[in-house]
Amino acid sequence: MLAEWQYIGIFVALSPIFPLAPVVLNRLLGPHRPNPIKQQTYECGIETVGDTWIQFKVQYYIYALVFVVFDIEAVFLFPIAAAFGQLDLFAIGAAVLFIFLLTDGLVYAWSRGVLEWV
Amino acid sequence: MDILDLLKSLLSLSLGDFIRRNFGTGPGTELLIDIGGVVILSTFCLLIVIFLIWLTRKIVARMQDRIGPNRVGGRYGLLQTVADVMKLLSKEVINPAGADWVAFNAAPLLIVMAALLMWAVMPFAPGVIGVNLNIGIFYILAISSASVMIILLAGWGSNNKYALLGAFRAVAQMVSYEVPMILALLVPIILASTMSTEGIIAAQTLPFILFAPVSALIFFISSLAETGRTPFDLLEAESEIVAGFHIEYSGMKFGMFFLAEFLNTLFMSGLVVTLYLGGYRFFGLENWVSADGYPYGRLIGLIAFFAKTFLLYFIYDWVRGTLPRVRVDQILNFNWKFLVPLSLALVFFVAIVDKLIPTGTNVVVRMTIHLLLNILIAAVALELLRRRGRQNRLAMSAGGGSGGVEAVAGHGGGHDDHGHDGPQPIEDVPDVLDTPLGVREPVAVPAH
Amino acid sequence: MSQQIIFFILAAITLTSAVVVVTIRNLFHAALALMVSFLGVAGIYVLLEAPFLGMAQLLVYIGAISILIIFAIMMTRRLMQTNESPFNSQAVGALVGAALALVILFVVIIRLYPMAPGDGVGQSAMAVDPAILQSSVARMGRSFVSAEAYVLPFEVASVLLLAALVGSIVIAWPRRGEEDNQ
Amino acid sequence: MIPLSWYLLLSAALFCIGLYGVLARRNAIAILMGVELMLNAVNINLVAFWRYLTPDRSVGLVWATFVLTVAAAEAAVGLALVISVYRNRDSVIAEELDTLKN
Repeated sequence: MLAEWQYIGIFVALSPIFPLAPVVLNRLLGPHRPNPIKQQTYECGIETVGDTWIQFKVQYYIYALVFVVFDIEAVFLFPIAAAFGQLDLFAIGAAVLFIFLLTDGLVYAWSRGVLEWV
Repeated sequence: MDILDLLKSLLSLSLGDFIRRNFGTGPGTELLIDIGGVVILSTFCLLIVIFLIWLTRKIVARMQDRIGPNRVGGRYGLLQTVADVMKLLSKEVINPAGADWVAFNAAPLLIVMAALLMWAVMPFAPGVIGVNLNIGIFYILAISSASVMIILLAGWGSNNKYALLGAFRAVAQMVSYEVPMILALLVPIILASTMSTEGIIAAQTLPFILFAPVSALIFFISSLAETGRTPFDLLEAESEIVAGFHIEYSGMKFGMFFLAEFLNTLFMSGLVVTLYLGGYRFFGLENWVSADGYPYGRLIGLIAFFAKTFLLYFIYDWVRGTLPRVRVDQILNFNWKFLVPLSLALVFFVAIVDKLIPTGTNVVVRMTIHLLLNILIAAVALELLRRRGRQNRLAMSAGGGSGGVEAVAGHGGGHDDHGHDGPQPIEDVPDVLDTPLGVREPVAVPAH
Repeated sequence: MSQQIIFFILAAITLTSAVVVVTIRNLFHAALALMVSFLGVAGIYVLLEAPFLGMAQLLVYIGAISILIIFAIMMTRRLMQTNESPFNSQAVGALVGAALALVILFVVIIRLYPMAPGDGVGQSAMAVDPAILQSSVARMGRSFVSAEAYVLPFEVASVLLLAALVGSIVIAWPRRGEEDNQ
Repeated sequence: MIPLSWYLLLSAALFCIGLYGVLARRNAIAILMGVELMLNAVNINLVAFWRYLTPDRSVGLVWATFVLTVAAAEAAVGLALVISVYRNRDSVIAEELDTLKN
């Protein structure tokens, strides 16, 4: 098992080189004369007003929230799907009940109108 | 060491076996083969992108009645991308004022790393795969979900309102479309009873697209959104938020985002081929082993895989050249109110029906049952959609109606909220402070 | 030997970034360090031959929980730019308490389990057939849904998730007219 | 060839760092991060014991997955609380949220 993951480990260790090489090459080949005007934040030609780190709608949080729930669901359902051939009907019923309960969550979110983009 | 042996091994894509034959088997040799495999795979991925960019520009240009690249490198402009790379290399690297140095510089590296790492489990031909993990699909899912985080990193690090806005849209969109993607992926795993990519190909005596066309379609649509391509290219909508999360990047750092996008698109084409179109399978020819023990069939498998993958890639480009960009509310509503319920229902019924088919049933019979089930689900879904659309149209023409009765479940708008002139059940004022630009999402329909 | 080196690298990554998480003032950087720490833990899982859990760690923590954390940081951003200390008044006591707990745990662990690598029980991972480890994911999936194993906790987990989803929406979603008083 | 105790020590250290974060940080989000570190430490223990004592059964993996679930649910509700409290009280400093005290 570890022999397989050795490949992934080497991949993780080596893969930064491939994006790093062109970026470093760019830094070496390209000019480098920074000045304050050049480094200004780009905003359609007008000067930046205010802080960038403005606040955002709670909507984004809700989407991430629903996603978290379905992500966990994936962690449970993928092993079950991988063992699908060895399962009996009771087991499928349990998995289906699991999906059904999560669907309830989606239905609730829908009926509360939180999935509505404003 | 034998030159003929080496050449035959090269031609039959079994260089690893050649090394093992000549240098013996041991942990050192395996390490060497692994490192070589990583380098070859990564280099191949980076080089093919150069070709992909040229290909996309040519295809999209032809669809838009243009010629596309036609100067650099002969009349087909073959060297256009190389020239572009040269140009990017000679650009100045700008670190915008007030940027978060760590996040700003880590993001372009990490996004390419994530795009490369996914290729580790892509089966190119029998035995030609980085590593055949027994949780291959889950691995792909994990890596691709990490790339959402990287985009957020880039948007935050840039210290730019457009970048942050683009990153937020990107995250909302990618996070949303990951749900139907996860659920659609469950179907081939259920059918094959394994998560390994090679195992799924081995299970496809008939391609899974015949078993699960709806799952394939859902996966295709959500992969469009995951890679941020038209019609879901809101995250870099040039006409609205300038360029999205990578607006402040210049030179090769920008190039890295570009590279990752193309790499991901090709990967998604390859994944669709692997999951639904039989991968490298080509009528059994891919397993052909010559009399002297060289598996030349691998070359056939490789050609079959890339033929299918580029066909899929052409479809991605076709979509890109044809469809306009959709609005952000349409994207999210389409996902949460159509794709997710549909894929939930699909997994629900596929799991039950597949279990009810007795084991040992002829594969064609099994395929037919699944196909009928898929057609039934698709028909019901389309009928519901049609009714919903009609209600919305009626509500719109009545003027200021409140959207009519819901056809599927719950309440709230349909796929199109124009009808909601009256008070909504839950009205919400965006949770924002006064900012000069305002962070409400623009809802203009793009010009192109 | 090489496994030990990898273990030390992963442990160093995990612990260093964990220390950064609890000490750094910039909350965004704390979240980034937290992600690095999670990555280190995922590596530890892979080293323990539970790669499925490592990938689940990546999927859930990096892909989902980190996004929640960063969104929350973003939404409460206005207060982050103070120059106040990131620690509260009981920081010194907390440090002493945590250090004490660490010492006690270390003593207990060292007393109970052998420290030196070797072949005995607890000195190296139990030798099992690789096929058993390969099939551990499928076995896990089976025990989630089999009546004599964990089907009840499995359904309870689903109810927990449902409750978390509904509860979070109730808590976070602004009630009508609430913004007006802000 | 790694002894079990090394994993346990790593987990103990991670747990205590998380504990310190929970006890010492002012910001509620930072406190939640500390809790996540502690839950991770627990999971390392579970998986290490699974691998060293019962690799042929699935008990350790299953419960580690449940801990993952609980961690996600905790983070979701906790951060929702933080956002809600911030909206109502304009503060995410845990010490200042003492309405019940008076």
